[in-house]
Amino acid sequence: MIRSFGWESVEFLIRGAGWTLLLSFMTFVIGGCFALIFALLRTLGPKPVRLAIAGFIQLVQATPLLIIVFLSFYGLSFVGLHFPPMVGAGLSLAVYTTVFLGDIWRGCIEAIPRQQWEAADALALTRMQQLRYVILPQAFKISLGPTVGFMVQIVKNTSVVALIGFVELTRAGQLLNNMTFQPFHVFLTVAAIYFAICYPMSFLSERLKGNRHVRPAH
Amino acid sequence: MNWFSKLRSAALATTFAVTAATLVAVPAKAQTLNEITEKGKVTIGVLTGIPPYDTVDASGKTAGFLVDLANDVAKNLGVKAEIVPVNNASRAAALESGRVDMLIAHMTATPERARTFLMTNPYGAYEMRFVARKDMPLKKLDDLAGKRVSVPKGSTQDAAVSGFGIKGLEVVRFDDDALAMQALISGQVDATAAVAAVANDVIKKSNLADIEVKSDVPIFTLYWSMAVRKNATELHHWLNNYIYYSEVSGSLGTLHQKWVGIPIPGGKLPTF
Amino acid sequence: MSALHINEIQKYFGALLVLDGVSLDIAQSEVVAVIGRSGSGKSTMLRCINGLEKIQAGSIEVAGHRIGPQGGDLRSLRKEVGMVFQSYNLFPHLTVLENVTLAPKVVKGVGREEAEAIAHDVLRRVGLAEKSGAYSDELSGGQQQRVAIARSLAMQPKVMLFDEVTSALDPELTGEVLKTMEELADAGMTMVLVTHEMGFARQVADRTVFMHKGKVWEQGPSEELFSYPQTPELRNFIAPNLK
Amino acid sequence: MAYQMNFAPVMALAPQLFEGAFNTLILSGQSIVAGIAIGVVGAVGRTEGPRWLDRAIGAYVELFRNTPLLVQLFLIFFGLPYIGLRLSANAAAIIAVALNLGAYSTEILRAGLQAIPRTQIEAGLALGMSRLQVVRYVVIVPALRIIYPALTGQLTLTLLGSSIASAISATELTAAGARIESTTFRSLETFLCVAVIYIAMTFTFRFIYWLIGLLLFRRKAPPKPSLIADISEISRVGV
Repeated sequence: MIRSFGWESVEFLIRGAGWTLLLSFMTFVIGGCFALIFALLRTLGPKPVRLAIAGFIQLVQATPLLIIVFLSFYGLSFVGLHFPPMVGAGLSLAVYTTVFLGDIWRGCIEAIPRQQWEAADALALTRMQQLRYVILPQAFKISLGPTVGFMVQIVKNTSVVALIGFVELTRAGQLLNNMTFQPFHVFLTVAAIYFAICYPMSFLSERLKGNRHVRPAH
Repeated sequence: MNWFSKLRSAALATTFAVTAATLVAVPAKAQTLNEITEKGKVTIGVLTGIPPYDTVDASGKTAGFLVDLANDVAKNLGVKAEIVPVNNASRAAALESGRVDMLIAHMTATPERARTFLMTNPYGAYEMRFVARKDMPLKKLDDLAGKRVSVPKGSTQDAAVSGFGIKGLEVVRFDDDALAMQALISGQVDATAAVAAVANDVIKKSNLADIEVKSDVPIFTLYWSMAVRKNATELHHWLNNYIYYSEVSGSLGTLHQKWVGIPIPGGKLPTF
Repeated sequence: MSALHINEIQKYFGALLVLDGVSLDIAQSEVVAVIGRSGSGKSTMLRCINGLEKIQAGSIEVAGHRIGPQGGDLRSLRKEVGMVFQSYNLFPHLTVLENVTLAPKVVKGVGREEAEAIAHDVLRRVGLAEKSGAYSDELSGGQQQRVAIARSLAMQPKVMLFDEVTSALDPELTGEVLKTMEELADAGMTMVLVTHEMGFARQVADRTVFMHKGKVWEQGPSEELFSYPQTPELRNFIAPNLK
Repeated sequence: MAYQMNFAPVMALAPQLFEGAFNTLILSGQSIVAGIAIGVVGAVGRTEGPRWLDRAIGAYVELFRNTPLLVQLFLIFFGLPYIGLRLSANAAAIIAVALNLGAYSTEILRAGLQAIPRTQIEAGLALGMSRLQVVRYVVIVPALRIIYPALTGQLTLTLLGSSIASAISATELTAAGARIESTTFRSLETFLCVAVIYIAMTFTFRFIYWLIGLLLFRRKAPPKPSLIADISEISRVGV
């Protein structure tokens, strides 16, 4: 058992960071799939669908993540769906990821000038072909920077699942502090680990912004 | 230009996996002993993160009084235990929503809470005491007038300290016991209302020479109950029976002694 | 037999009537220039021809396909009607070669080698054979517009529509694009071009159509129309251009 | 078994929720004023100041944007006393949220400053305006217009992000919710109520931002009320 802050503590925190990364990855993958569907439906879907999705996004974006995670995690249980904590945590965070990433990607799709659709249309491409060969590849390139930037938010925000009993980096820090009562050491180390994960992504995100061959519409 | 179909199949696979997980994950909520036996396991929400009642090792594995107790409950039910760590903020939701079948989570049975859950006879107790710096005089409650006192949010300490009606006393609430204690150690508050065993453990392990548990102002002894959902009356009865038997057989006391280092405070456990 | 037959079409933008019963008949291999002030409906008419805009009344028959107010089989129509835009609209994430081969491959299902052979052929025709590996932001405006023309040509269309294709270009770059178009006209392509280049219309188009207030106001063989405008509106329109 | 909702025990304690909501407004209001002030200083420092200042502010921005607010809060509240700086829970929460917002708003405001073309500034100077006048009459409104969606989005995130402060202080809305939940054990009902109050506050603010935008930019179509309208600003927003 850990008594004071030392090498063993760092090891404990790094293990927590591993869970943070795994959870972030899961969240990104699940949320990303739904976000793509949301983004496409919101730009191309029938009007009632577009409105419903827009409304849902507005509601979720107006609620603190802590509450979203709480309601979606236990909400699933209330309707009789039970998941292992990892999956449950991933799904709850995916709700948040879906609405934000969906909005980001919708922005990227809408940033492609209307004339690109027209030009592809005039070349007799079907709607799906236009999307697949002309719009999405360009939107994808524009979205790289913001997407990686948003992944930083995901990593940082996984800390709220401590609420539902999942021990990731922040919760590991809290537990460690409960044992050692050396908050300065503990949380400084926690912050350093987050920074080590997030800063390279932030840097990459900035780099990816000035992408060649694609310019968003103004 | 293969990526599009890859993406499509990835999306499909995820949808499929999520659906599959949904279908697999359904049977969890058990209400009767039969249901638990059929399921072959009982899911128990256990409060974690409060030494010395429990510890976490470097790999993140939890062990402690409540975990051992939960495992013993499962053993006596003749099924496997699935331990779900909960905290103050999530324990009620975990039980209410059916994520867990019961809670062993340091909960005091208040009439208000008992309107929502069935609370069992107590399986343990804690002595609540004020903890403060050695140089702070604390002989009677009124010595706390104008002081800042930290408590775990929504705990019975919270209710008690807020209810004393001491003039000018400011109650500062934190997420859990450890943060409330932390606030005292780092000097943000003048005192904390804490579980005596927890406070003594912290003082000993962290060599906090200038802090002590004030023994002149005993606040009270509060008992902990397990909780089950309203309609799980059979399980509730069984748990009362279990608690009675483990107390008289001595196994409960042994377990408490092993982790906390003292007998269960307050002598014989009450029943209701 | 006419290659393009427009019959009494009407087009509204909201409550605004922008095409007010336009009819036009264009023969095989004919080159028709459409002129008029901005807002006269000339670009809208062109966009109606390949279904980028819906019409509310009348009908259009082009290359054997029919569009009415209910729409029509736009997909197969567009396979045979090429369109070039004012703002080029090249796909910036694709190379010149990929821009040109995309539609043949995806729409017609032509194999890669064959599509590339076609692409090299049309790129040679627009004088850009050596630029096939470039991206659009590495080309001048004139070059981009010629690639756009090649991109349409690669679909081997029966009719080509040009929507003010030189308006966004610097004067010194319009020449190369006009030359390409002239070569196309000489090769017998049926072409409809909305243009501000009066000189070019007069010289290359077999016929010129003057549109005004959503109607075909006046039309005739180019030389005749420009030399002897009948209506005061056309006279007013071309007068400053002739200086 | 269908779950039976019972809001009565929560409703009995509703005044606590409203008090919490009020405290959330106070807490985030103070943090926003301080955070925007930091952002203005940071943005001007980064664009106009010497290279070392740009570097220093850049380091601050990256440190705060790449670590979670909760950890920042813990460090400020529990860590600073170890170097002799002791803060009350509310003060620590305001400072943490303000520093966090300051980092994000520095970048947002900087983007606004950089988005104004040099030619606009030169045109102002050529008309004989002073540098300050150029900023006042030429730069501010268009710059604000460009970043308005990102900035208001960030303010909304700040309002919502202040819920993190519930970990150390007990006065804002999420904390009030947690207390009620602990007393009544009606968790779903409590947090649904909390969510509704947050949503109501957020929508009210969005409406106010929209009105301000309308007045400020005198346009029929003000910037979209969506959190993220301009994709080039997306990755600058967060908590």
